[in-house]
Amino acid sequence: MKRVLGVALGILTAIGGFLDIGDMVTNAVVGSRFGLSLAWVVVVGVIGICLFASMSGRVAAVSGRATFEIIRERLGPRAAGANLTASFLINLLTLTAEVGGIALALQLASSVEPRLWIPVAALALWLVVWRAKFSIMENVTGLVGLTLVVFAVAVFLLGPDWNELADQALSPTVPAAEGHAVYWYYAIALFGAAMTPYEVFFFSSGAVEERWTVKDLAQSRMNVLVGFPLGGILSVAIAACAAIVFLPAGIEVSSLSQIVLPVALAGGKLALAVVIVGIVAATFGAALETSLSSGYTLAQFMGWSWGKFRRPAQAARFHLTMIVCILVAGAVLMTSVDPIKITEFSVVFSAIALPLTYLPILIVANDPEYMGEHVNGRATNALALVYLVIIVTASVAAIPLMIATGAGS
Amino acid sequence: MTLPPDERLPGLVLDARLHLLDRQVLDVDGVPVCTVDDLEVHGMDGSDRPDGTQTAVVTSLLSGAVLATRVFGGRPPSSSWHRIRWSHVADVGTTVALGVRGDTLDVTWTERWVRDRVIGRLPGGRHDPG
Amino acid sequence: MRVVRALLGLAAVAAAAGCAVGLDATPVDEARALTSPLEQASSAVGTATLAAELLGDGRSTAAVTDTALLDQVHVLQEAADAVATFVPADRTGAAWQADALTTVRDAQVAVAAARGWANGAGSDEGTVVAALDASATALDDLTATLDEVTGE
Amino acid sequence: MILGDLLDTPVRGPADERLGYVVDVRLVLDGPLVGPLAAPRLHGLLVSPRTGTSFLGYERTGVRSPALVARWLRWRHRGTFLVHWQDVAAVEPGAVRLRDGYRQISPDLPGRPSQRPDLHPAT
Repeated sequence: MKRVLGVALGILTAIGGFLDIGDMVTNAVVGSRFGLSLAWVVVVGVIGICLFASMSGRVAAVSGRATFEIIRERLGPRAAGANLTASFLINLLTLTAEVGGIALALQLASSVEPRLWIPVAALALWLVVWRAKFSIMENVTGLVGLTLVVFAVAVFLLGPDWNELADQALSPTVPAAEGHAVYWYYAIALFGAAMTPYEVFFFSSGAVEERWTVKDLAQSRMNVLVGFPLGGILSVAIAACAAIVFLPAGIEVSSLSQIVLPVALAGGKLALAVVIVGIVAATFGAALETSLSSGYTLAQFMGWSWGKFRRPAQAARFHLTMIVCILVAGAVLMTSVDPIKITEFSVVFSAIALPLTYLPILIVANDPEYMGEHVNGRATNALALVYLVIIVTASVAAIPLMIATGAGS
Repeated sequence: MTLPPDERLPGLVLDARLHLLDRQVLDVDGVPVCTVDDLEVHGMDGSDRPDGTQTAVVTSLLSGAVLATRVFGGRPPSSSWHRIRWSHVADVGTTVALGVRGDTLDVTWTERWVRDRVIGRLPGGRHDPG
Repeated sequence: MRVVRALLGLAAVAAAAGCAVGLDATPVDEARALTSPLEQASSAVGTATLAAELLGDGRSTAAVTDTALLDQVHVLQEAADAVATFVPADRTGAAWQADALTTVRDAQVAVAAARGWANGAGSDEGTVVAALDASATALDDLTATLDEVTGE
Repeated sequence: MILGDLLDTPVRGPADERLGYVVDVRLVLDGPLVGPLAAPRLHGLLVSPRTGTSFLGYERTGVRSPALVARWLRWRHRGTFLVHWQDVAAVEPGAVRLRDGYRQISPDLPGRPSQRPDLHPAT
């Protein structure tokens, strides 16, 4: 049992990072418009986040230093400050979207207007951040979030034409109704949704919270190799559900309520209940990750005391940051903005800001002063350089594509 | 072109930017205090503007307002510097370790203010997470 | 550097947009401008039909179907706005616009009726689904007419 | 003086020629013993002929990986040298001036601190 719970950090990070509101919506939109012809991006994203998270987890375990301390130290205050500003805003945007996502998921369960759920969701979020132990938080949300496996089950129950799905996934072509620019815009959005920087901030800070050391390196690797591929498989399953049910009917996904319909079609009320529980857990997990990440990034940049393992009074500015962020997110949502729209922007901005977070980790993972004998091997570095090129390309291409396609419309 | 090597030096060598600036400062209990935002330098005679004619040493780590000027340029008035005297520094590794408790230092006043005025007053703020 | 590139991209797009406005709209452009909201409406009606049928088969809960229908009401509102704010260049365009407005409004009525049924207000599943189907057919027919013009 | 006054400042030779910019300041812990550690003495300035940021440290340490990043940063900072503090004639706002007959020295770190436990104070 301890072994099973040992990968909880990876599962929570992946469930909250991969299957947050942004990912669920982006994958379903992509599935309904492009079938599985963008599934390869999820594979690229999963390998990338595995590589990136395993480096930051290793740095955290060996040196005890979390990601943003390293970003500040290697990039200096100016570049790191720019990265902090971007990461913090993206994080706040994502937190807002997640709190909205919790409210939307609760609306599916209750048909009560999301605006009424927002204060409840925000308060619950703060209570967990304020009082719950880190290990309880990650185990509960991670395990409950696992119910999203029902998306994968639904794909089988829907009895799709497997040849056609395999064909879409393995020999991807741009569908006739869509332009190339839109295709690549969504490729970047999916990539950004898979490799959101907050996952890495959370994972590396979580490793420090759990006091991982060199002895836990194997566990860190397990966490990465179990959690993220699982998240990736479930993202593809969400896209597949949409591709099976919506693509032939010419239906375009624009809301969370549509995402659960294929599951209801496949498995009836029971499956529907399970998937709603899963979505609430996943969006709640992602909201926890993003609120903690907002505290982690700012506190680590400024050198403040941080961490849930301390009493709130022992990490006062860290907790104050999170309280302010949760309040801002709630206030923004009360203006009735659409969380789905917010999430679409936040995944693309994630892709833009990624290089500034990725490069320092790559460099420190090679620095023997931090890592001793645990520096990157040759194979890791070769792969890491390939990803450096991919990440920089995606970052540079994102804004022109966003403008040229009117954000994918 | 190969340059002549430096003589073997009799003490630990640190490059300021590489090894000190922007490093995390931890107090004697391992609690984060601040980051090293800048260093203050004095001549051996106490001069504030030393040059090569006399030995100059680092006297304090600085934190606080000097961060903003390192980001945006300019120079902060010395009244707004928060100093940690070098005599408090116990070790320099991947972090800078102090030999004193962070609470006794000026630089943590905002942390103490937020704790005493806000976080410590909220219910449960002074208890271990349950 | 990235900023420079983004600005160049922005300038290029702005120039392109400026040209597009300056040109006279052809019937093909007009038909295209109307197809997009019609497709949106058709997607909404499709979703509504699926949600209603799932409730009828006992595979979905009232809350989920209600939420799905509500979301589609919003989508239809967007489509209706897009059609209503369209400025036709000639009589053919005006006729297309009138047809499109009627069809989208019919779709709104059908989805609203479905939502009433989902919340237990009169009617029955057969009538509701039949109305949605009729609306879907009308939307498809009009889209097909416009597609002939655009040649897609 | 704070280090911020030195870092990124243009460096000029005795004949007012431009030599580059201060990218880092080398300190040696052999000053007066003021606490558990000796005070860091200003040993010299690292001068890079091009402006820019040298923080990644590749041009001074033995780290060679990841190869692409390391090679690019080394290339950007080619020609970086160390001058001793004794060779600094004046520190003015906006310029560091070197004295006549200053010497350019290899910028390599004489030994990484982690490899020189003999230099850590006994604790």
